[in-house]
Amino acid sequence: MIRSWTRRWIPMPAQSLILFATWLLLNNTLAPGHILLGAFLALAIPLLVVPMQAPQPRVRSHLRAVRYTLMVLYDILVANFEVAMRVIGPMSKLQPAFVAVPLDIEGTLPITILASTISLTPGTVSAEVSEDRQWLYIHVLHLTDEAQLIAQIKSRYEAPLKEIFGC
Amino acid sequence: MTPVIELIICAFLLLGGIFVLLGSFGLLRLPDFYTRLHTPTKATTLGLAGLLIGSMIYFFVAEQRLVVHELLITLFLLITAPVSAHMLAKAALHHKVRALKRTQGQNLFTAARKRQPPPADN
Amino acid sequence: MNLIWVPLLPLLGTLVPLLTARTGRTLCAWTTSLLPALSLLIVLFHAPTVLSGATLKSTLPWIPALDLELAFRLDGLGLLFALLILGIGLLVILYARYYLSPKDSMGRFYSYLILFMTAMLGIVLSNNLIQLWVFWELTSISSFLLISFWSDKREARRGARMALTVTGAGGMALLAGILLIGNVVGSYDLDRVLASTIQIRNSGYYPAILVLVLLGAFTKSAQFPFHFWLPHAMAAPTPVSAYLHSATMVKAGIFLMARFYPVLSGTDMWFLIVSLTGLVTLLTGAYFALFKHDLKGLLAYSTISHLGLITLLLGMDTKLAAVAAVFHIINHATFKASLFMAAGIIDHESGSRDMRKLNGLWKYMPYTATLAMVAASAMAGVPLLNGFLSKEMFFSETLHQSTLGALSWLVPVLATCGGVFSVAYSLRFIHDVFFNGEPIDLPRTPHEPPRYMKLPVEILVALCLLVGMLPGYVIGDLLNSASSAVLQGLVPEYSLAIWHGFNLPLAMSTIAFVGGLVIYYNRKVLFQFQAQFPEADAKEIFEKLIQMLMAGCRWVNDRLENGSLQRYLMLMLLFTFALVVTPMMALSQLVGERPQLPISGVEITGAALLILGALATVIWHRKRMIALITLSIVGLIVSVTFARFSAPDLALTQLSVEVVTVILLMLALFFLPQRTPKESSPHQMMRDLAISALIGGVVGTLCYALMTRPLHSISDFFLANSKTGGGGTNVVNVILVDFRGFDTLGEITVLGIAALGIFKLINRMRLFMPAGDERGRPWSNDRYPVILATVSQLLLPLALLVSVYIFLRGHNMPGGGFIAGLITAVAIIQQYVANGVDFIKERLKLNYQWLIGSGLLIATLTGLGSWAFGRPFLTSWFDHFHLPLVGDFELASAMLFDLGVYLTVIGATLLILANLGKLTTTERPVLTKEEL
Amino acid sequence: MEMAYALCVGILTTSGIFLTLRGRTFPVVVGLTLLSYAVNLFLFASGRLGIDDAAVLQAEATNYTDPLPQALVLTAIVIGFAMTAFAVILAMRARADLGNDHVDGRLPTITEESTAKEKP
Amino acid sequence: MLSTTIVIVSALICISLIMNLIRLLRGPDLPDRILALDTLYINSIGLILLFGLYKGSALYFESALLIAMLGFVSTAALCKYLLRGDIIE
Amino acid sequence: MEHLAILPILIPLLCGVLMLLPPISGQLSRQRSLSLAALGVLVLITLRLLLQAGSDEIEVYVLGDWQPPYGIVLVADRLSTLMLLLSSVLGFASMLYACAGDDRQGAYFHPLFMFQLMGINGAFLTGDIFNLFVFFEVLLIASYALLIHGGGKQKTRASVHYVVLNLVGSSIFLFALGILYGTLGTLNIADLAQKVSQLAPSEQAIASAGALMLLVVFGLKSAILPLQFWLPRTYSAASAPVAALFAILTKVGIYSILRVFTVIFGDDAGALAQIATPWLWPLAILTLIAATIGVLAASSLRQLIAQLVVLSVGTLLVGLAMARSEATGALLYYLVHSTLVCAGLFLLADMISQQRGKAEDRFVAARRMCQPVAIGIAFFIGALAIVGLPPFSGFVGKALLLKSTLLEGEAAWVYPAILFGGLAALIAMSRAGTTLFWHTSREPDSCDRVSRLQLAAVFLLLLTSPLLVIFGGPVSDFTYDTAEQLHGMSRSLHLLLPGGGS
Ligand code: NA
Ligand code: NA
Repeated sequence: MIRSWTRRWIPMPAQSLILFATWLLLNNTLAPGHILLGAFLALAIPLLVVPMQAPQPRVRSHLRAVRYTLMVLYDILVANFEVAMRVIGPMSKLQPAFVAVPLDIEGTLPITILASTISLTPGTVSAEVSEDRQWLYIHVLHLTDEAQLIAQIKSRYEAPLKEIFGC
Repeated sequence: MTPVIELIICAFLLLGGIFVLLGSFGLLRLPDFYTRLHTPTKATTLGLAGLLIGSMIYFFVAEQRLVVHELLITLFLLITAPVSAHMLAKAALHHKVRALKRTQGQNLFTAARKRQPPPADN
Repeated sequence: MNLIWVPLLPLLGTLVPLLTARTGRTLCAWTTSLLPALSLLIVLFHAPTVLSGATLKSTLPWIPALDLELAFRLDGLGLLFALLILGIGLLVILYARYYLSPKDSMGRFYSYLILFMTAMLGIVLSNNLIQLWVFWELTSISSFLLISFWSDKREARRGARMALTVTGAGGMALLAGILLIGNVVGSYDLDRVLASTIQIRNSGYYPAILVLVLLGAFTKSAQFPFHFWLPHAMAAPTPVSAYLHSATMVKAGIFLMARFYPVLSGTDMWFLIVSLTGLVTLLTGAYFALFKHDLKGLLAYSTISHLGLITLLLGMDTKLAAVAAVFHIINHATFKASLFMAAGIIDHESGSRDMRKLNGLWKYMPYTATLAMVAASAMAGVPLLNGFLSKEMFFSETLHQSTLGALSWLVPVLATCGGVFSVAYSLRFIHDVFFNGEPIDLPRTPHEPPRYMKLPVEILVALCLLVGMLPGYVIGDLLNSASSAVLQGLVPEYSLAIWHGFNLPLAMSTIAFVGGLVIYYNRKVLFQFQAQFPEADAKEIFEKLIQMLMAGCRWVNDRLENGSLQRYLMLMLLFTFALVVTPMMALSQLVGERPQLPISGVEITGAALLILGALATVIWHRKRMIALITLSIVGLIVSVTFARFSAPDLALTQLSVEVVTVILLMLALFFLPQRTPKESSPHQMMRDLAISALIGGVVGTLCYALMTRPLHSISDFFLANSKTGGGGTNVVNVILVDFRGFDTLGEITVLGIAALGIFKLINRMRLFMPAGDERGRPWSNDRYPVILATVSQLLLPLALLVSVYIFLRGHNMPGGGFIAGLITAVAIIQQYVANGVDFIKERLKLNYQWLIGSGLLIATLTGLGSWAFGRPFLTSWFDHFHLPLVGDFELASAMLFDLGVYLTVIGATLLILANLGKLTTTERPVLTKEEL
Repeated sequence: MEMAYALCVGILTTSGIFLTLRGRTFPVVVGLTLLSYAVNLFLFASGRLGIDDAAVLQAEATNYTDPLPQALVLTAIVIGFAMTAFAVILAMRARADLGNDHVDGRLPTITEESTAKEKP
Repeated sequence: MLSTTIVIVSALICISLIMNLIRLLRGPDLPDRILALDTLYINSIGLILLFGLYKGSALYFESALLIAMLGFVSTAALCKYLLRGDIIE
Repeated sequence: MEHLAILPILIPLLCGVLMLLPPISGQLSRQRSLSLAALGVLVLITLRLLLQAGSDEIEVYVLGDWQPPYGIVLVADRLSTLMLLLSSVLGFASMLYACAGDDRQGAYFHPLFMFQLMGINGAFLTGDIFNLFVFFEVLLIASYALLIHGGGKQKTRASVHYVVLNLVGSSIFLFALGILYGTLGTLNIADLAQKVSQLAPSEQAIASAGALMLLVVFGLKSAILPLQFWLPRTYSAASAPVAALFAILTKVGIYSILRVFTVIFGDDAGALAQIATPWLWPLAILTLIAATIGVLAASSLRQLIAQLVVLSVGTLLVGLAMARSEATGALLYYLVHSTLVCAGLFLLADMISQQRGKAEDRFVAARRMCQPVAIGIAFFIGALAIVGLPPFSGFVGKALLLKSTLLEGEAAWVYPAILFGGLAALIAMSRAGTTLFWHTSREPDSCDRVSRLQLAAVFLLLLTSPLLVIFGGPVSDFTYDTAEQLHGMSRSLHLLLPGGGS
């Protein structure tokens, strides 16, 4: 009963939370008026846009999600230093490569997050997803060991994502 | 504003600036489209993050209140940059943009373009 | 009885035949003549007064700015003409009753005829020159209608057009002449003009006035070289010819000369032009009349000749000549009208007007023949008939000429020659038609016409006889009074006696008779002689000339208006340059005294990017996609520039508009060729570049000159009142929604209209759908890339939140309804791009048209709200409130207005893009070779 | 600075007009867009340039950028957008109706010379 | 120190912008140019932020945010154009 | 009643907006009723405004209660109200015609028509130069949309030219406004007039460049010589009621020239006084010559009428060039006349082409019209009026204009140009009439009678012509007083600046 009511009126709780936070961020304030307004918008906007959202798996473990985010942020930092080195370094030593990564996770959102993560992290850019969504093609700036790279992606990113979304 | 804080701000700004520069430098220097795709998505994003954090601290100090909305831009860029890169890569694949000769796994190109699984021998 | 009724009654009378046409032909004729008859009665009622030397006047105000009054005068000249117009007019009405066939629309005919009568009366009774001109042109128009009465005949149409063109041209000249007179005299009042002889003659414009007025008169009166239209006007029904082309309209020119005689004559120029024109016309008319095989053609040329005679008389420098002219006007009207009517009877009863077929009609219609012969004798100037008297006077006046100096003896000689031919063609009219053997295959067997068809002829012929025998009694007073009106003073002594003894004029008449007989007797030789010359048909020549004129104009026009936008644009730009360059030359000091800003590396970089971006767009404009990308740089840098120069609102707006524009351009580019073919030659390129550089140079220079000068503007007011009066600290936004909210209302209306217009354009558009890109690559099959789709969905709420944020802060900080609207629109467009039209269509039930409508409605109603408080449209209201928990906040009507802006922008943008998207989705073809 | 700014405006105008003088709809629209950038910059500059001016009312600020031209430019941008949008779609419509994208709706009679050039 | 840093960083970003432009003009392929444009967008965010810092004004934040948002939309649309021709279908 | 002055803008706006919303948006019959009702009311309101202005009272409507020169004002003086009445009568007749079926040939006809009128009325009313730009754009964008109403290649082709030229024109307009604001620092027309005479010499040159740019812009709208080439094709392509309404678009240009170059750069503008005059003279004469050629070159009735519009523009320009109160009075009379008559003729041309089958309005033999009498009478009136022959209004207008021409220096150019133009029109019109009505190849096989509504619309417009002659006295008095007021305005600017000015 309560659950269905919540579903009806707070269809996207996570987004609502993000929106609420964003509103306060945007306005740089904790004034009561803005908290009210922010809350209102955080509830109203999802109601407006919910029809335009494809159904997505729910986040099962919020804690893991936060951990995953922090890890990715750290990787981004590292990735950038690495790429920076390659840019300055000699071009002739560059060993770019195309790699096909088999995917185990399902659902557009998890795949999207995985692909984005890969793009943001060391020397890889996700270039294409196969039509059956079983393969992710990535371009690697400097490939030393393909199998290791694939294994690393799967263990470091895909596995946690599977846990977060439970799929 | 204490010199230490100023120093921190400057450090962030400089770091940001350098990364932005490196990103663009890579864009100019790297040998093919696919390699060039790496730098803007990463270095530039980080560079901007540096600038944004620097600016955040500055306003925090200057206006004596927490000005965090620069975080939004960072967040936004983090979400969109990989998507842009992905779309560009798709477009490049579709346009059969040549990769550097020594790129490994070029046999995947056709499959990737057609969004098929990789050929069996891979 | 007010004079105004004289033309007014016939004017009303134009409606009568239209109403009574169905009641039967006779009744129609009778009712039609009723009002003109009343008019005639009024004229007759006034006649004694006028004949006694008075001039009647009547004036009503009309258009003071034009000095145009409804002013009528009845003097001797007017009386004479009014009598002719009304008298002969009534006879023509009677005659036409029998002439017209049942097929012809009698109502229309009479209506035109009466209209013409009104016009003529207007001319002769006008006491205001502009009014005179008005009626003058009306005669041309009604004559056009009458000539083209049988409009299914080609010659009727052509003849009418020719008459209208020639007399119309004359009318234009006359108007110019009249305006000049008015300018010189300071009035169009005929009384004042007639009293300003000295002023006009001494003014430098006299030659122009004279030429222009005479052009009007000569064209109307078919004087050489404008005579050619008259014979072709004979395509009209014969009653019309009798009335217009002999008795009245062609006399309008003569009337005009007579009217202006006191003012314009008396100079060498007048005498020379008028008398020579008259003389030439007299001779050519008489000569050509002889050779016409068409009965009406003969009469037409004879008319030309007689009009020449009258003109010649008016061009002579004796007062008696003027009297003779007036006299001949009367005589010619009577005999020529009766002749035309007789010709009409012959045509009507025998079915032909060709004198080579018409022979020996005496046997068939002796009575008509007698009448015609009397009239023709009058025309030839046979004694005891009116023609003789005026011709004698004419001959006598030719002897007193000195205008041509030593060559003045030529005038009587040539006049006699004219007389000779006049006798000859009159003889031919009599002999060739009524005698000269038997008729040759006539369509009908001729017989006498109905009784009342002859009556008008009888009356006119009787007049010829009466005037011829008892001139003093019948016509003396009228002639005297008319002549005195022409001369505006004392009429010289003259005698209207039939017998003046044996004198030189009589000898000239005798020569004319004998000569005429001789010539007619030897006509075969003369006809053969004339046959050597190819007959130049004036109508053909005229038509050809007009055709050539039109073809020439078409040629020029096609060159000028060649349908090339590039040409038009170039002209516009060069014109702009030409206009602007003159003041620019006067700008001695380019740099003003305002201190300039220092320039730093950032700005140099910005400028470099902008310039390179623009140049790249130009250089790569043929590769359209690249041009689009380089265009984006320019757009981006422009918005950064705005940001740099402390205009964040502009930066935001420019940025969002730029992105939407690029998206639109991409949508369009899909259906357009991907490349521009190379069409311009290097020469053209250089030319275009030069023009653009000229304009660009001018604009840049002006910009620089402006920026380096100090400015004192009204802006301080906005800065001072924005917070206190408009309730916002973002002055730009307060200007937009408050100080100049009306502009904004217009601006969003433009946006809404553009969307509607674009909807119309998209509607039923048939597009070329390329199946692959410019290099023939087929499109990717990935319609909605999954990652893009997912992220776009995720971002939508965030984007909406941002737009709300931008909207709410607009009044105090950069932002506002427009930018917020564009952000929302872009966010939704992004959904269209990423997820497709169908996806959105299913999920977003938003009627964009209603959105536009309600946006505009909200904005307008906000403006209207101030009426409730007795304030003008768009007066704003704002206040600060405090609520517990919420705290301080401001409410302003401007926000409501901004909401209207917001909704309109979303509605308009999406109406455009979504419809464009929808259209293409449904019609994507499988694969065609088109446009690869 | 003013010199550089004016130079930019001049070059934008030149580029815009040059493209507007091309014979095909797409370059014309691109040219009009460039021209409208030039117009907006020009109109903005009529309030004179200022770098360190305040954009919104502030207690401590003394110098403000002239707000009126900004408001005018905003209006001009919006109107320009509407007009460009119409022109773009009209270009499509013209292509659809007339079968080519020439601004005159008909292809110019191409001389031998230019076709020869076009082939390679 | 801060102002010097700002000047230096501005210079760095300007150099970046010029490099972006060079890539954009050089291409060689359309994706290269779009990539360069995208980078140009993002780098100009940096420039705008520096304006804000330099003037000590937070008013430029929205411009930066908007460039980030719209730059993405524009890049996505351009890529879709290369892929499908029709960006809204 | 205090808000009367803004109603000519608000009524079309509100009606247009309501037509986009339910319950009116879906139903054509409701749109028609609303349109006609609104236009009827508009005629009454503008008439009332005209009568008010006739008492020499200039009404200044201060929008948003922001006193001029800071806020935007509407100025309802004699000139603007005259133009307003003209536009509403024209609008009413065109709408009447459209309601017979032309409005069904495409979407949004009624709202667009309303917005078009709003733009036109706004341009006439506004006392602010930038607001004038905005209303120009409103009327332009509406005209673009209306031009394509009904579809077809001709319209598309004409639109491309019309739109591109006007877009460049709008750019020039904005350059000019930038210059004017950049030198004079204000936008209110009266305030501009006040400041222009105090301009420093170094800024005079810049300001006059801006002023002359405005001449280009207005010249483009009013189709003066090197800028008129778009007109014939555009007007002859437009659907009849649209073309009829467009008859006033050129007059908006003329009006603007009149307003700007009489009030701002008029006699009292110091060094910038009458800066347009030296240009207007040759342009007027050349426009007349070009139009004369065009008139003789036309091969269809619509083309001919379009060229006659240009001819009338040339005639009006002559009046502008004289830049005297008397000439302006004449010009205004001619303007009223030519607008109504040209509009009527455009409608008439449509009826004629409807009835002549495939030949449409081209000057070739075709089947006989099935209602030659009614249409013929209308044609006769229209032709005489436009050619400038009595008894219809054209002659009064031309004669007034010629009468106000000075003999020294002016008449030698003006007389021949105008009179030859009239003669050419006479030749062309008589050919047109005889060919269209009388040169028939066969009887009509079926009769598509024009509706009464259409006939009523045509006669409503064309019968104004004799009325303008019969009431020529009061009408010309009004236009002469209007001219007087206009030319005196730069000396009584305080009337337009109730706030006192700056
Ligand atoms: Na589409
Ligand atoms: Na022409």
